[in-house]
Amino acid sequence: MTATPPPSLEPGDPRPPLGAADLAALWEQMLVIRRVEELAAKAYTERKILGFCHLYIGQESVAVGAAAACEPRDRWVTAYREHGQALAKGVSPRAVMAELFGKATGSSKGLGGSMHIFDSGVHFMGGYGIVGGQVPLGAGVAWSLKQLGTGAVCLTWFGDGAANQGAFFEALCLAQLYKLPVVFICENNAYAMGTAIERASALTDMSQRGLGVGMVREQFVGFDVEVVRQRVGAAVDFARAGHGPVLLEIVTYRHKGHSMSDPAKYRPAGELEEKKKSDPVLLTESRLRDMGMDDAALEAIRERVELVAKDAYDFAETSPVPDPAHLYDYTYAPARSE
Amino acid sequence: MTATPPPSLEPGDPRPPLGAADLAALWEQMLVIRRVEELAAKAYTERKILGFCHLYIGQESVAVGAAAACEPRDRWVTAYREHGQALAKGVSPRAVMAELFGKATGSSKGLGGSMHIFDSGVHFMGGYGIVGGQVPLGAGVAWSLKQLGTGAVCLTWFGDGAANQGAFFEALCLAQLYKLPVVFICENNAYAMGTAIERASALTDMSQRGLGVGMVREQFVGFDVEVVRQRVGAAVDFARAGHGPVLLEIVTYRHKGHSMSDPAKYRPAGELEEKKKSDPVLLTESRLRDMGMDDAALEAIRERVELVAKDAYDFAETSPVPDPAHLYDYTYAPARSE
Amino acid sequence: MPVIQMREAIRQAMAEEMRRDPTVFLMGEEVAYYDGAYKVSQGMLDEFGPDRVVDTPIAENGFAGLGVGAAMAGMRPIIEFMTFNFSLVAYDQVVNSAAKIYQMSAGQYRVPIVFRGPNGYAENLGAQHSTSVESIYAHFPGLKVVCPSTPGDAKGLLKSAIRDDNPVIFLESELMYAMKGEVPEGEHTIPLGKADTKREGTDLTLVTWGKATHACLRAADELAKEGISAEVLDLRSLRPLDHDAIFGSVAKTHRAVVVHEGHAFAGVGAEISARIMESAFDLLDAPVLRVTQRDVPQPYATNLEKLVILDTPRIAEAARRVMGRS
Amino acid sequence: MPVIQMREAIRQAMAEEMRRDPTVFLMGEEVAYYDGAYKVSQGMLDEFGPDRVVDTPIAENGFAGLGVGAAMAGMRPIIEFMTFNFSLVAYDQVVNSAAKIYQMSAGQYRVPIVFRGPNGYAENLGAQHSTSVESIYAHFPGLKVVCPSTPGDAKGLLKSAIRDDNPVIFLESELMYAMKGEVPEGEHTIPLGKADTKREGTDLTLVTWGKATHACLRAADELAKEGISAEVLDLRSLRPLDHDAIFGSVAKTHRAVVVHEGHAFAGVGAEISARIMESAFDLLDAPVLRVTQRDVPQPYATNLEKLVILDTPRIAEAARRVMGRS
Ligand SMILES: Cc1ncc(C[n+]2csc(CCOP(=O)(O)OP(=O)(O)O)c2C)c(N)n1
Ligand SMILES: Cc1ncc(C[n+]2csc(CCOP(=O)(O)OP(=O)(O)O)c2C)c(N)n1
Ligand SMILES: [Mg+2]
Ligand SMILES: [Mg+2]
Repeated sequence: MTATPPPSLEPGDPRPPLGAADLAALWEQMLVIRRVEELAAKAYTERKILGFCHLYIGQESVAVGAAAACEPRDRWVTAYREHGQALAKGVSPRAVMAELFGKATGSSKGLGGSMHIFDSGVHFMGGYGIVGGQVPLGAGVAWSLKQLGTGAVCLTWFGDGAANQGAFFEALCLAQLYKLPVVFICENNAYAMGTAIERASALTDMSQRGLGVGMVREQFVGFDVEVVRQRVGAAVDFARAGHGPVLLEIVTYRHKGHSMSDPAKYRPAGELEEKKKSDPVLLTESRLRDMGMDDAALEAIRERVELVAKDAYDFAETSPVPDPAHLYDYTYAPARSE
Repeated sequence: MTATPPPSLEPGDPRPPLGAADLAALWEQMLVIRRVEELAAKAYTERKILGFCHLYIGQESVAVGAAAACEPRDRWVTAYREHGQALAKGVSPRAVMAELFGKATGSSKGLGGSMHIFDSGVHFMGGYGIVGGQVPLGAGVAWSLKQLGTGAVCLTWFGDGAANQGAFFEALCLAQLYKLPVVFICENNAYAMGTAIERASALTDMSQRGLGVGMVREQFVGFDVEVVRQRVGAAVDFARAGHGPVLLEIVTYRHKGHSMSDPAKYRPAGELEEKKKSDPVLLTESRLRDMGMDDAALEAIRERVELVAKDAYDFAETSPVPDPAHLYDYTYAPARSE
Repeated sequence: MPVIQMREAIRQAMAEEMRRDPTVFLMGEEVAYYDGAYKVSQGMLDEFGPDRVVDTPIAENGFAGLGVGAAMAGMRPIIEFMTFNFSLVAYDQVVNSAAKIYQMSAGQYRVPIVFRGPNGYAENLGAQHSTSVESIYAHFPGLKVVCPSTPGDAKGLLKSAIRDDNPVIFLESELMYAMKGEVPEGEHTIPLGKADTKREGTDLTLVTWGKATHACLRAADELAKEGISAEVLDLRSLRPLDHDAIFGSVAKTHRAVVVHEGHAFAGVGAEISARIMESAFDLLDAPVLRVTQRDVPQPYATNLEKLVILDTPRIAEAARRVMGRS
Repeated sequence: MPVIQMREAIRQAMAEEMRRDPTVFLMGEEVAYYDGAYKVSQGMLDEFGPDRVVDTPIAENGFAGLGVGAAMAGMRPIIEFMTFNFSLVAYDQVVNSAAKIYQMSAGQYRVPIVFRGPNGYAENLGAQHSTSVESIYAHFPGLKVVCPSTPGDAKGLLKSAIRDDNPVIFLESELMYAMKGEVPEGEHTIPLGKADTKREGTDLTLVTWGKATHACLRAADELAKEGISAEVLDLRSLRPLDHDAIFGSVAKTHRAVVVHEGHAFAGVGAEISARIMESAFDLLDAPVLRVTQRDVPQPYATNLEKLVILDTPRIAEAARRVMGRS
């Protein structure tokens, strides 16, 4: 690591382009996220899911494109709007939905809920609820990945709102100083709760926060899952090569309110409709059509997705609640030998 | 404030240049700081001053030049290495020294000590001991100055080490968003305790932190008190004009260890000697000679300074310790009417 | 007297003080354009404008510190934490700046600031959104800590807090914002540091504050059916603590249970228990017991959460124990 | 047995564990090139290199969180706070990340991390550098809190803390780094959660921890001259708390004084007092009293500071009071 790292990411696509089947697989993943969340929204209105529930609908291309750019050994750390990332990283729809239902079969056995999905099996290292608080964790994960010589990279996710937090800034400082293999992904979905990004920050390209610490950075629009795969790919390659961290800002948009209880009245009239024109699911669908996929093929995928989502819902619904006998088991880890 | 603020500070000197008498006055202020601190160092070794004691020697041009650029109504908020700022802002040498001695006549009645000098009479709003913690306070002072229509500016001081703190970053974000009349001054004295700036930060021009939030910024070398007066003057004018905050990084060097207990072994051999060639006191002295001041005139000033410093020391030494009867008086402010 | 919601009472207190004193302003996340995450500040932006009802970025340590600086420089900020869970990132500014500046400056700078927002658990929010913070703030001299249980108290205490020249931590509750109660119109202040007997009783004292007051009142109803007369003492302020009221009640009843949300370990309940022992030991007919949240991070699932939080049966049970009835 | 300084004992514990387990590393401000602000880590950089003895920028919240993430991903960080005063800016990462991740992940991720450094006041450091933090950490389930009083205990407890799979807050003291004591060479562990009777006695129990243990021992000497036999129970761990040891001692002596640095209000001392009342009320011959720092921010001037901090006469005086001798 004595050579000076390149001052910016390689332009273009570092990976061979996707064929139709590959792209269809990404489309299917996006659809799974969307349908699982739509069912979650339904369950929420039925009071089967409680507490806070932040939907990812509209942003699916970001998580799915990023996952396509990563390897299974890569770690992800993220915030509370993480159903999409969890599913993209490989957490099963059943485990996600059961967690939302607060069931013993959930990814966190019903202890975590929507905001705290964890699955060590696929290196999904958590959803977190303190805005920005997860960003130093991601740097720390990357610290160990580097020291342990794993060759893995940590993707650390957060929102545009989180880019005003001291924890975020300190994590950037540390990651850049120690040249950690971490890709910071700021999903700029235009709002932090009801606050439009322009009202929260003088500078609204959050990737420029990287300039202040000398970090390689890039901003791009992320409705196209292929673009996300390319640019996250470039960033992940950079970090994996030992050049140090990268800060990406990916412009996206959330179609729903901040959480299930937010009617999102702060949106200017017409904005949502306008943004829906770049709905990532539709965008990729039309790309697939352009590539020659026909209605039947698309419909087959849709049906498969429907089954998966429905199965997750049924699984969650019929699973048992956590056994109170274990209430005290998760405060302290017992010694390994025990 | 609808007009876009200028993208950078006016170059050059916004004020009429200083005549010899004016410059001699600044030299005298620098000398006062140096001599007061030298006596403080002596008192420290005699255990008349206790706790932490961080000397400013070598950095005098920064505080004095900044003070020369400010108006009396301007507020200053700073860290624990603040004897120099306190004296430059107008806190009396007696009150400073008595505070160091922990005497009832000190600027904080002996409650604060070296790190917590306050003098509301000259708007010196405190030395603070949590690195970076004072930076949001400075933004807040500026908030009130703006809302109350005072026309005053807040200078908020901190070190190069503090520029890694989340509190600092959040203060920048807020100040820039609200266009507050605050000038952030990062004194880069090459070290944070024993850590050279290159070992603490990937990017060592801390003014560039401003790029990450869209703030007007500038770095310059501050051994020359006239340069400091000019550039801080430009920044203060900018903030006072309502254009918003400015982040300055002023390169300087401390001649002593971090605190009285630090032998500063971490310095590369010869560095201190090299840096002493830009000792601000000597630099200005030779400028004064160039301007025609003779030995006698300089000596007269030196003698006056000596008296002032010695007087402060004697005053501190002979002042009474705080009266224990008031121990509980400073935990809560009583109601105004009481 | 008008009957209004807790959120309206809090809003009334803020709005009245802002009309009365142009240096008072409200700052926090979503307080302005969004009308408050819990609609506490609804309509205030319209009345007072964006310089006095101020939305912030998500930078709690920054804007808490900004508030302290603003207070030093002549204004009287009300800083809203969307919830007090998020005050943990601002902990340094509250403890090291707000609480200590008056002392460090030997009285030259006052810090008239209120930090307010909902405290403690709401429902199904999991471990990071269910923290009760009273003990971590009340621990420190220099801070005042207030926690109202009714809309009327909330208004009266908040007006006093805003007028106080010291930093005040004002603890509300998401689950109580819709609670209704009588609230005097216009001027109505309650001094900080005065407890209120919410129910008189003779057999034992339930010492409590905030939302737990209502669980205590329900427990007292239940106990009454069993012939146990419980006094419910709502402390309202935790710092300063109304020592005399606690002592007075225990001197009458000779038995006490301290009831609060949040964790027991080194909580304010422990303080009260220790103080009763220190000053009223000889008056006690039974040990003072505590009823609090269980000692685990808050779980999300409803069935577990219900086991963790305070409930009326546990309070009644503790009361029976100090009465020797179980 | 070798007699060494407290700082050496702590260093020994760290170095031995780092030799034993390559995933253990030390990170903090000035721990490497500067050899530690208080020379605790002297020489460790030379032995272990800059990847395992790591200097940080001044970004406590960042590197505390970095440590937690590193712990989740398979290493065992020791995070040094130069002093625990500065941990207040990292409070969120300790309380909301370190303490809760094991629970939020339902046991999938362990957080084997030690946060260590000096706690409490030293001398003439003023209000912002004199905070005792035990109660604000021990309040929260998920954290363990340890505070040794001797070099031997420090080594044994720190080795256990490093091997523990949970976050441990390890509280040292600037004023004790030079204190000498016997320290076993090599393997020497003391289980967390076990108190130690530092002096046996029959008339009353002084319950204490950390530096205050020595003030208690001095007070016990003084009391002995007056015919009062004081037992000094050094808790060593505050969480888990050795309830049995406290109960056992009080069952013997029937009287107790809790003595600690830091503030009384909702302190760990209040917890102990409340617990003694809850479980040993009938055994008590006198109320449990507390002796702590006075309830004011720490003043700089020596004469005031001396009035504020714990001292032996105040301990002895409280002991006499519970003995009915004053
Ligand atoms: C420290 C902290 N402050 C405030 C909140 C409340 N809160 C939850 S989400 C949110 C908005 C975050 O916006 P952004 O980072 O853009 O993420 P998005 O929700 O848009 O995905 C806020 C203010 C919190 N959870 N943590
Ligand atoms: C939050 C916090 N962390 C650590 C410290 C200990 N500390 C005191 S001064 C200092 C170095 C600060 O360096 P810099 O900001 O460059 O200021 P300088 O001392 O050079 O003026 C450190 C680490 C502290 N006081 N506060
Ligand atoms: Mg957002
Ligand atoms: Mg420095």
